[in-house]
Amino acid sequence: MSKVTTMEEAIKRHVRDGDTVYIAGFTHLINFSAGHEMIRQRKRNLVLCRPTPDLVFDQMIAAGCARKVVFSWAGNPGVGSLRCFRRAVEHGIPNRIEIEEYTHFSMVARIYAGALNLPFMPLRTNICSDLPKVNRNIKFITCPFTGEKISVVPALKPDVSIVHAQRSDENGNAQIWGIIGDQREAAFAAEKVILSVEEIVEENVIRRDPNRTLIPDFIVDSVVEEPWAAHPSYVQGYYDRDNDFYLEWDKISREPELVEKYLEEWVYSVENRKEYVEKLGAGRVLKLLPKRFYSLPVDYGFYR
Amino acid sequence: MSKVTTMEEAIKRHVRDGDTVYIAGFTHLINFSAGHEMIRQRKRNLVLCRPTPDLVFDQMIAAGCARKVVFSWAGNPGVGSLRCFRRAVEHGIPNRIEIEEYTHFSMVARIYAGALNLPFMPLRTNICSDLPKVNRNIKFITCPFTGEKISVVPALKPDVSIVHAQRSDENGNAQIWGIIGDQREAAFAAEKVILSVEEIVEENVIRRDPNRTLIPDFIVDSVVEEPWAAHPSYVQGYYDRDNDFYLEWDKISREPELVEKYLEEWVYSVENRKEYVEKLGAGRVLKLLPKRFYSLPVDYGFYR
Amino acid sequence: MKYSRNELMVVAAARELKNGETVLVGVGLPNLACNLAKRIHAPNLTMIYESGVIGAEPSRLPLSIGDPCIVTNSKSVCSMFEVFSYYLQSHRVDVGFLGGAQIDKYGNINTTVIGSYAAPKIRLPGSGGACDIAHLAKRIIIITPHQKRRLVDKIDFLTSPGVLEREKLEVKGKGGIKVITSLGVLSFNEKHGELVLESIYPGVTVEEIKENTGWNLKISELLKVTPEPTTLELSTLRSLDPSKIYI
Amino acid sequence: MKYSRNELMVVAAARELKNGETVLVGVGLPNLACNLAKRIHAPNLTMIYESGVIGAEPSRLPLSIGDPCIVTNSKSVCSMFEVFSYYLQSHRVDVGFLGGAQIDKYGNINTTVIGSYAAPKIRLPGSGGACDIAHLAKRIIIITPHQKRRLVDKIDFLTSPGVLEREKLEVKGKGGIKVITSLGVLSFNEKHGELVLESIYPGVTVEEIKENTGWNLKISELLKVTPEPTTLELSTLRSLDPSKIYI
Repeated sequence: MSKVTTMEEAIKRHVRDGDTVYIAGFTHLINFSAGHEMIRQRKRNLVLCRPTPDLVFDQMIAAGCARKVVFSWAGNPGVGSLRCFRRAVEHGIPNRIEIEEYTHFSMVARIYAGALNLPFMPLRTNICSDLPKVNRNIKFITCPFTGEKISVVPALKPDVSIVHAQRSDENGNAQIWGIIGDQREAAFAAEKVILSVEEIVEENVIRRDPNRTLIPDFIVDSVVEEPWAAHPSYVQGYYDRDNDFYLEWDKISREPELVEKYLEEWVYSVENRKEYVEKLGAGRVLKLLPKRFYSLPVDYGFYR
Repeated sequence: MSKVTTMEEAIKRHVRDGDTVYIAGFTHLINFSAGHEMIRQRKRNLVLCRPTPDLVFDQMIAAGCARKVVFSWAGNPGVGSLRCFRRAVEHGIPNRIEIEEYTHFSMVARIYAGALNLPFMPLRTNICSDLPKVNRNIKFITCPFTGEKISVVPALKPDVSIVHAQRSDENGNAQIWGIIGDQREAAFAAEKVILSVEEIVEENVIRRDPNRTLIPDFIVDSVVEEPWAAHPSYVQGYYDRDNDFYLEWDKISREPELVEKYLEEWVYSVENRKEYVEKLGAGRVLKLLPKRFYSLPVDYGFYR
Repeated sequence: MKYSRNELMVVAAARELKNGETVLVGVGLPNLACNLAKRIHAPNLTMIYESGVIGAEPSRLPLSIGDPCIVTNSKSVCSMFEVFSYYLQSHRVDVGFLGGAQIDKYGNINTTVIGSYAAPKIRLPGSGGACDIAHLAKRIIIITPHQKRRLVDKIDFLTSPGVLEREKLEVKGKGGIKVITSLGVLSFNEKHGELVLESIYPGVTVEEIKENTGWNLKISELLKVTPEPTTLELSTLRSLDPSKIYI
Repeated sequence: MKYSRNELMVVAAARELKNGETVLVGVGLPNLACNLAKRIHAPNLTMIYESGVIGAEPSRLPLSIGDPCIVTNSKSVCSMFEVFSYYLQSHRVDVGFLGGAQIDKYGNINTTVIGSYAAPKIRLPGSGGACDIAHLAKRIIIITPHQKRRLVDKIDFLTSPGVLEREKLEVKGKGGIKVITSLGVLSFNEKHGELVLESIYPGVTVEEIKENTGWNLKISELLKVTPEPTTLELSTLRSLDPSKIYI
């Protein structure tokens, strides 16, 4: 049975209200398409996890999907404040959300531990900070070899992880280049994995460069061919970050009415990502295309 | 000042008697050239570390370089017994050696912890085994989150690590494909790093595919352009494992006299790797070349 | 078609593998068993090597678990630490193959030393990944020649845990170990609390098996005769090892 | 050539970087400082981004620490966990850049919350990598506008440790923190046990600085006037940010 499906179907099948959902991507390959689909399907009471909530979680929080956010840096990257997140934390609008907060290293160590099926990861941070005072999940142990004090954080095992990659085959063997971020850990740590890709390619393309495959097929539950899934974030070699939108969101997100209007126009009234890209228009899309810049092939050798 | 030097010079400069030396490579990219150079320079009292001692340590043990071996599987891979190692362990020939023994996972977790500057790594093995009884470095702790018992092993931080890669630039930005093994961890864990490569390439070749670079220049101390450094092991895309030699060693290593003769002929009487390859002869060398099998280029995009 | 007992041993091992499973392959007989299963009834078997290769499709018979032929045309390659942690430790390996110099009635394995550890009679290669696999793979298949010196009452050193020890672990290994020998198949029996003879190769007698086992081997009430290799199984197996290196 | 205080702030930060060092770059002013240093006196500065990019040579001014322009033509890319563990945790980062909403006389930084944590007046973005960098980089450079509300007597929340806290850590941070403001440079003084004014920008008075500092700032006995930017520094800096986004 083929794993290839639509984003609508994948979200419907794998994401239940109340789930712990991890959308991977450090600035790069952020799956806005999946975020919008969860908003459209009015998913509720989600525990949303990523190091940087970014605009994707800001929008989901504004749409009332979240009951809790697990994160390490909640800002609009390169722009400023994450206003819907702040409104929820400071004023409970549209609903109160719980927060669970870490340093970047601690947050990625948690998802790493989840991926490796370790109950915890040790790491050399958190010792001189108030963060452990407000987050009981940040603990300290004594190294049994050196006697030194070291921080530990527990594994994070999402119910669903949503990752995006440049390409995969139909079974979900995914190749990623550029900033890897937390895509691989997110996939390995989760119960269910939704993978979307810019392009589905022949298995043969993947097998010609196995060292580039970060996610193997048998841990992937659904594969969605979803070009421009990451907009306004970006995909290395495919399109640039739409920085104008990040700036625009800074204005939109100041006013709940403007946010509502944005969600109505760009999420609820839009059927899927294809329609969203159509709505962006050719001019905006073309402006975001980089020039080609290819790697050189390497020789794996054929051995008889 | 250029880091590019000869293997002779690199070993002379970085390896002192008594050092803890790690030669990286799981079946692939094993640096026999460095091993032979240490034998030629009559290094003594070394603590030799690798998961699989393989023939390279078997030869170094026979030559009297080792006072201790840290390992997880001491065999002739795909062939059978590692006879010089056994002779030293069972009969103290040519000298008694101490052994410190782990499972594969524990051994690579140790060098991984060293690379990450962690004092220990937790891992889910060793619980039901006699190994912890004979190795005090395998300990158990209680997870502060789940209460479960989990094994821990201490970091391994070699004085010198010796790694081999397909290619690097003159500064030592190294790219590896095929079996990665422990090359990266070995480099990051060590005080000093000797990198040898099949080819030194222009920095530009490296920069066209940064995701392929596993070892960055600033952790490398010496760069040696040493084609066929891994023979009789192999280099993906460059040459095959010389299995005939692995079989031959099984015979040679049965008799100390034959080993002595081998070392005399192929190590002591040979000035460097170039002479060694010349001695192998064109026929043997050509037989080991694979057919070409190239990866496809990927597009990183040029962003303005 | 005539066949050897070693051939049936590989065929019996191949039959244990299910389509869609992930299997941590060893070199030699396990590699033959996996490739055979893949060609006969389990085309979607994912072969993983502890060297870090995932989804290998070797173009020739690999001579070691790090043979370059397993890399070319594979689905993914990762580091050695990664294959043990991302794959094995996270229970993403359904079946692990093991062998051993000594195996007892619980499937406990010794690959470390014959004699005492401090003053060994024979120093064996050691655990390698075996202890890790026995802790973390969901099922274990042990392939071994059926010899009294291998199937022993008491092993000299516990390298890798068997069924009873595995029960204490997260994987819950009860019944998760089968021993495929050159004479028959042993599997865990709840009632007896140990490995019992479950299936016997055509032409082999229970007496012959008992004589070649180092403990008083229990026989299953439902003892079967292992079905002979089919022509397809046999011809496929022989095509996999044309130079008869392993069979 | 005329210059702004912000321009001198970037130039002063650039001068702190030595050739051959590795620096964990932030977006904005730190990025400008690093690129300036690289072009003037530190051609072998290795720029590392917490997004996992090593040895970046950005073709344009990066708009975030994950901008695609820092990847293309870089030396190496790794995962986020790897950059924090292989590089930062293993003390392979010589210099880390930080900023903050509140900074005290020891270089302790708050980027988490103004007011109480449970009921915040202003919820700030949080630590991100800052707490980790403050624990693990060998030296810290803080770039900040010199304002009374930022340079405070008491921070509301300790996100990232300063000089005294760092002393307890493996990195031994004593003296390892400099604060480069829009008016001058503060550095740790052993005698006073806190950050003191070490250098003052041309045209700025000590009174102006004291008025804009939230504690009774001590002045170094060896107070210097920061040398003006050279023509080369200034023209290079301006070419790095032609649209004047940051300066």
